[in-house]
Amino acid sequence: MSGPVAVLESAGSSGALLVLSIVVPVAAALVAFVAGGRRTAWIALAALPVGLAVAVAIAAKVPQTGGALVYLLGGWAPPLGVALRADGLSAVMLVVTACVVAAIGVYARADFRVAAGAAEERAPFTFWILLLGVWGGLNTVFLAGDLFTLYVALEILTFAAVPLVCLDGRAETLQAALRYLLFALLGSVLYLAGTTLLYGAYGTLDVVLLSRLVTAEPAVLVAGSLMTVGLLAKTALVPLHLWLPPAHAGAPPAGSALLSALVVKGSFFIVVRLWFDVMPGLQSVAATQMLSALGATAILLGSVVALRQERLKLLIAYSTLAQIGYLFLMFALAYDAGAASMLKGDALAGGMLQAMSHAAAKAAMFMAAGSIYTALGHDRIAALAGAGRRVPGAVAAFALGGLALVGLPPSGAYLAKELLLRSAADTGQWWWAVVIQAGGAFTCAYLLLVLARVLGPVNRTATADETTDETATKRGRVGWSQQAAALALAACSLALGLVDWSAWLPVPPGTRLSSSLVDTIAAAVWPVLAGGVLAVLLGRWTPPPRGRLQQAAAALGPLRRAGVALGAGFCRADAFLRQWPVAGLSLLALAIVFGAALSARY
Amino acid sequence: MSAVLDLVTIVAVSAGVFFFLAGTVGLLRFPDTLTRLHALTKADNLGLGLVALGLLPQAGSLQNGLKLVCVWLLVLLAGATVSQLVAQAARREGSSS
Amino acid sequence: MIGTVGEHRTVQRAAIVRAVLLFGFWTILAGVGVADLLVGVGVSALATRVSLHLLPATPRRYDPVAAARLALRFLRQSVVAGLDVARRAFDPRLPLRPGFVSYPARCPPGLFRSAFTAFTSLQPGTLPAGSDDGGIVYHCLDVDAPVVSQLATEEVALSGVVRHE
Amino acid sequence: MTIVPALDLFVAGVVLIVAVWTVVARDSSSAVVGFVAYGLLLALVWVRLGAPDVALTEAAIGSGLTGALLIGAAARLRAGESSTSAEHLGGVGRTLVAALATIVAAAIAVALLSLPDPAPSLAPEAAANAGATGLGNPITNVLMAFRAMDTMLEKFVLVIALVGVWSLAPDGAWGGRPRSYHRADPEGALVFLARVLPPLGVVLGIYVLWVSADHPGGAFQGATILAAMWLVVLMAGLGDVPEVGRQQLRLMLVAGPVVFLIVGLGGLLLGGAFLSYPQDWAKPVILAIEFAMILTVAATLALLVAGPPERSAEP
Amino acid sequence: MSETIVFGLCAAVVAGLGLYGAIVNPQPLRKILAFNLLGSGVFLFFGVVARRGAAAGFPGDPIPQALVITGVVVAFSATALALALLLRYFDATGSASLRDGAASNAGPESTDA
Amino acid sequence: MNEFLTVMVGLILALLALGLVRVLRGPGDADRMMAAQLIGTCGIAALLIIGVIGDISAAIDVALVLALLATFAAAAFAECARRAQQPDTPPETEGP
Repeated sequence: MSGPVAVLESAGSSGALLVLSIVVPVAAALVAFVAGGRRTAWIALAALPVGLAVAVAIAAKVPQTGGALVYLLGGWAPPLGVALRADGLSAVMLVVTACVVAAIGVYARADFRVAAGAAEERAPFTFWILLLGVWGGLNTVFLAGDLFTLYVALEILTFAAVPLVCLDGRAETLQAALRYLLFALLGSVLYLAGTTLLYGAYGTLDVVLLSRLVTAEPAVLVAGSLMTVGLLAKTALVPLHLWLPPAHAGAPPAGSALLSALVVKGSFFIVVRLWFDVMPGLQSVAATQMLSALGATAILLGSVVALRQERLKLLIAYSTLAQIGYLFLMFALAYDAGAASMLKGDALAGGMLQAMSHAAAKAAMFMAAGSIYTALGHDRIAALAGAGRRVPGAVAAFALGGLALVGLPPSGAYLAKELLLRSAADTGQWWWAVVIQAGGAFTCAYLLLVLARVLGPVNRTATADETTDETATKRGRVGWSQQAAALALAACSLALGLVDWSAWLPVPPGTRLSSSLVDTIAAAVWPVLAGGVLAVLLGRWTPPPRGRLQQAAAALGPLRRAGVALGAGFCRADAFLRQWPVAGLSLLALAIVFGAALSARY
Repeated sequence: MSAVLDLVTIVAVSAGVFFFLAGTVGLLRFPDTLTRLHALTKADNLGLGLVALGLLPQAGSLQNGLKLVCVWLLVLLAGATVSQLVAQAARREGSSS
Repeated sequence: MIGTVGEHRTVQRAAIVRAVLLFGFWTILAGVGVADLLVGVGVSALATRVSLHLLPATPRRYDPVAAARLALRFLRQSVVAGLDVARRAFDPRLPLRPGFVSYPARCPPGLFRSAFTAFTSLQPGTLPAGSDDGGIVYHCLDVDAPVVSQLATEEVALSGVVRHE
Repeated sequence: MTIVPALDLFVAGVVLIVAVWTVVARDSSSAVVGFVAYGLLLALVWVRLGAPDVALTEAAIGSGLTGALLIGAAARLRAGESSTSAEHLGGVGRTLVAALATIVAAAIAVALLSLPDPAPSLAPEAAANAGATGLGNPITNVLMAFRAMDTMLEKFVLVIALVGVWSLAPDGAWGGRPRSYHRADPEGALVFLARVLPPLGVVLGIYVLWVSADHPGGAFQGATILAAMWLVVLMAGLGDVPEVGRQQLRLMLVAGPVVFLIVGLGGLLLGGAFLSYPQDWAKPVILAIEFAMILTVAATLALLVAGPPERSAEP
Repeated sequence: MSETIVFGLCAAVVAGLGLYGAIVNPQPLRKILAFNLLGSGVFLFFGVVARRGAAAGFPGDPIPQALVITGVVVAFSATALALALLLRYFDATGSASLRDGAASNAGPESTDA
Repeated sequence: MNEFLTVMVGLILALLALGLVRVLRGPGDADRMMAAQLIGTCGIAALLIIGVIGDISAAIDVALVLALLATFAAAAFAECARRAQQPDTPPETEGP
């Protein structure tokens, strides 16, 4: 007992910040629930800066502690009690979450407004409370040092996220929400089953205590595979992604931003905790390679299907699918076969940085897509021309967010890519370097596809004419604050590479972009070119009726036909995988294969 | 003394189980829903009453004994009302089909 | 509720009776420690309020002697009912003549009738299965048995407990 | 005592029979009834496992409220049941799923059986620290002191779930009442039950809370009983669900977690830790929180069962 | 300690049944039911683990037992939310099938809102 | 004594299982509604005896709760079955 207590010592008054970062959203949600009417939104908006300040304060404190900021709830030390812990990873995730939530709050103010004197309305009331619920759940996920508390936090996250999907009450979104909830529940029960086994083996669920105790026993291996697969189901890693595209595409823009940028990161974060903190020494080459291979599949499938989408929001949702895959590449890179352990180094830093960049960029893109939808009355990609004039800020945010995701310097994703590539080179796993680069190129492809439409000339095709009549009534005005919020987030994502992360992430001090112009251009050019080629080959576009381009298109003919056939094949594969029984089977099969892969070493 | 009490327990619980048996046999043998309901309500309530009676000597304290009686009374109340609800449903089913 | 003095007294009396009964239930459950009893007072007051809300007091008097006699009768009848079912169930010939009998209850629809049906649902051979105009429909295991007269006896026994003022 | 292990086999056997029925039954309502039966039987298992607190919870929630929810849903869905031939798995698929599920279950079983013996346990530590609260029931100690954070968050889960359920209301009905039960036969058995049973349920429910200080019980289990009693009254038509827009109702729905939070922050401000209790007052403070909680939780549970508002508020 | 073996196996079978039902049964209501079964199987694991840890005069380790109580509450909330969603979906479409979702995004052609 | 009681519990549980199988097979709702009642009697009896065998006095409290809530489940089922069969009851009026 003496060992843990010494390490688990609470860090004085600054530890109370950890409590506050959970209490602020929770208390705000409760008070907003009682207040009702217009006051709900005010309370939520008032909580945003407070929570952001707390998060920043935590992030400022963490580097001074050397390791982690710890708080013992009720004064009870683990294993009997529950501790809150903020290490570097938690701190940066807290800050990013607070920023993104704040931007979403600003954006949603226009969408979920209750007029003065009007009665309380359903959608605004529930949206604001659920926003606070998601935030509280996420903060708990980042801070909780106990696997069961993490379970409760995950469920808060899920219960707050699911109703956001069907806030508009349409049948499709209700169905999407139901599928999401059911599959997520399956995932969380598997996670819970794993925690039981761990408790049964070691008599504690505390992350730090467990990390000292775990050895390769059958119970731990089964627990590890069940928990991992359960969390993957909640993160929607291919092939467990059946719920994600309709749910993320169907929610209102602010909801989509929240779901895509943050909610999936909650379960992802727990996977990271599990693999890097709880059982780093139990992983095997087979398991890590498999996890990253799933990530690579997700990149390929998500990107190709994204290229085939007709609607902007679905395209972004599939892009999320691909980006989730990208996050899992770090697992193979972080595994050190020599030490037979997961190393907290460049790969982990790269992965987390990518998660943060994606959070900011994807939220910006969904918000921008929402503005575009409002401005045009639809989000069909083929008829997006003219959006640039109506909502320039949103289009700029979309473009900047997209570029940040592609990994153009000085974006966080660029730095992340550098770190991952460095780690691939260090460990000699060149094939992951290929996947990393391909991921950037694919991202660029669907970005180009959209931007070409948006910035292209108006009224070129017949569909555009039809839609203008049919959707004219649905058009609305987009306020500047919405566009500014999206733009700010996109800019943040783009600037993340300029920060020195060494205080929080496991990278050597001074690791940041020293962007010389030549490097920048070199890094920018080739993904754009590759992306352009991919977009032309695989994308959904109709050849222009006149001009030189037509000849070029004709020359491309056979290649293009092959590309289209390939795309259709991927779409069919995606549809197949997204059937409930298939996804369920995949879930079981993955659990078994992971179990086998984990025990393969012994 | 305790031998007498044990004997009470054995006799009463055995009798209770006998009535449970009667109830189940009725449930299996009786031809329609309503007659089966008779079997269930009448025999099982008595069975539970006898089991509770038989456990009284083993209850350990007066309080627990009284609680046992309360359990039986609650089950009786439940049986009395629920059996009527079931009977009404069965009669509706019978008349509608 | 326009409270005349009589009504007020009715409510008061019902409240006291119920509170005592509920308090008795509480002491059976929680025991007789000082803190237990203190909390019990509050709880039985609350439960009595609930009870008075759901089941408004009526000017009735209950005869404890008749009630005790009824309880004994009930116990005996329960045993008879159980034995009756057991006899029919174990008999290889399965002596059943099931059917419906309508019993023209004297009591009007209301709480008393509900209590009556609840009571008779545990009696041998009878099972209330709803009502038709004026009467209660009973399902019987043996339609040839003197069901109606038996039920009439029960009704008298039960109404002996309750006296309307 | 040689025969006692056979008892466990019996209990497990019956539980499994009903569980299998729940999965394979042809129509949903009989599967649901099977599940209710399963939940009630599980209480036996929990008693055998030496966990009467959990047995109470399982009896109250697992079959009682969950059962009522599922039964209501099955009745409403009955009309649409025939149209669901979708996502049906063929024989091969079923066999494959069955095989994989068996492997997973077997792996879990092996893992469970391979757990170390003697098992690691926090029971001694929980016993050693019981003095800090003065409560005799170790589970209440865990829920209200050692792991109070989980309990607080769990209350928040309930509130969020309720907001989620309410968010499914039609826009016009916002602020109104949940779907009503049709008025029952005023002289029927259900009304009789609803007039007689709830007072007893109130006493029993609060008893379950009160006893939890030193014996098996709990605020949550008590609240479940109260919620069930309220639902009986609603089903019998003796009362109506309140309008969800009413501020008093909302206040009641958050009172429990808010009191919990305030006490927690009070502990922080008074120099202790978040969710720590004053040294000599721990027991009364915990009981006070539990009393505040019981009404909140009972109302929340009942409204979760009642569903989203579907009747618009009175003009 | 034989009860831990018996109920441990029982819990594993229940969990397996729940997994099977959740994947195979086409109706959402049955999936919800199966999820509850799966959940109760997992709670039984906790019960077995708790029982194995019986010590200090307690019939079981109180920590996992308390975790089960919290877990049951969370599972109940999940069931309530899922059923409310299902009923709303049923009211909106008159069907309780989740099939259309699988179809509606099969090809991008059919995703028109 | 425990051996005797154990045998009795075994018998009760076997009868319960038999009865449940019969009751759950239907054919009508009314048959299935009896399941709750069956458990309300057989199950509680088994629970009470198990409590005596294991010397767990809280088993009686569990039995009380079970009795109360088995009633509740059965009542809910009856009410839902009634509503499913008579969907066209006249609109409700305010309760007293």
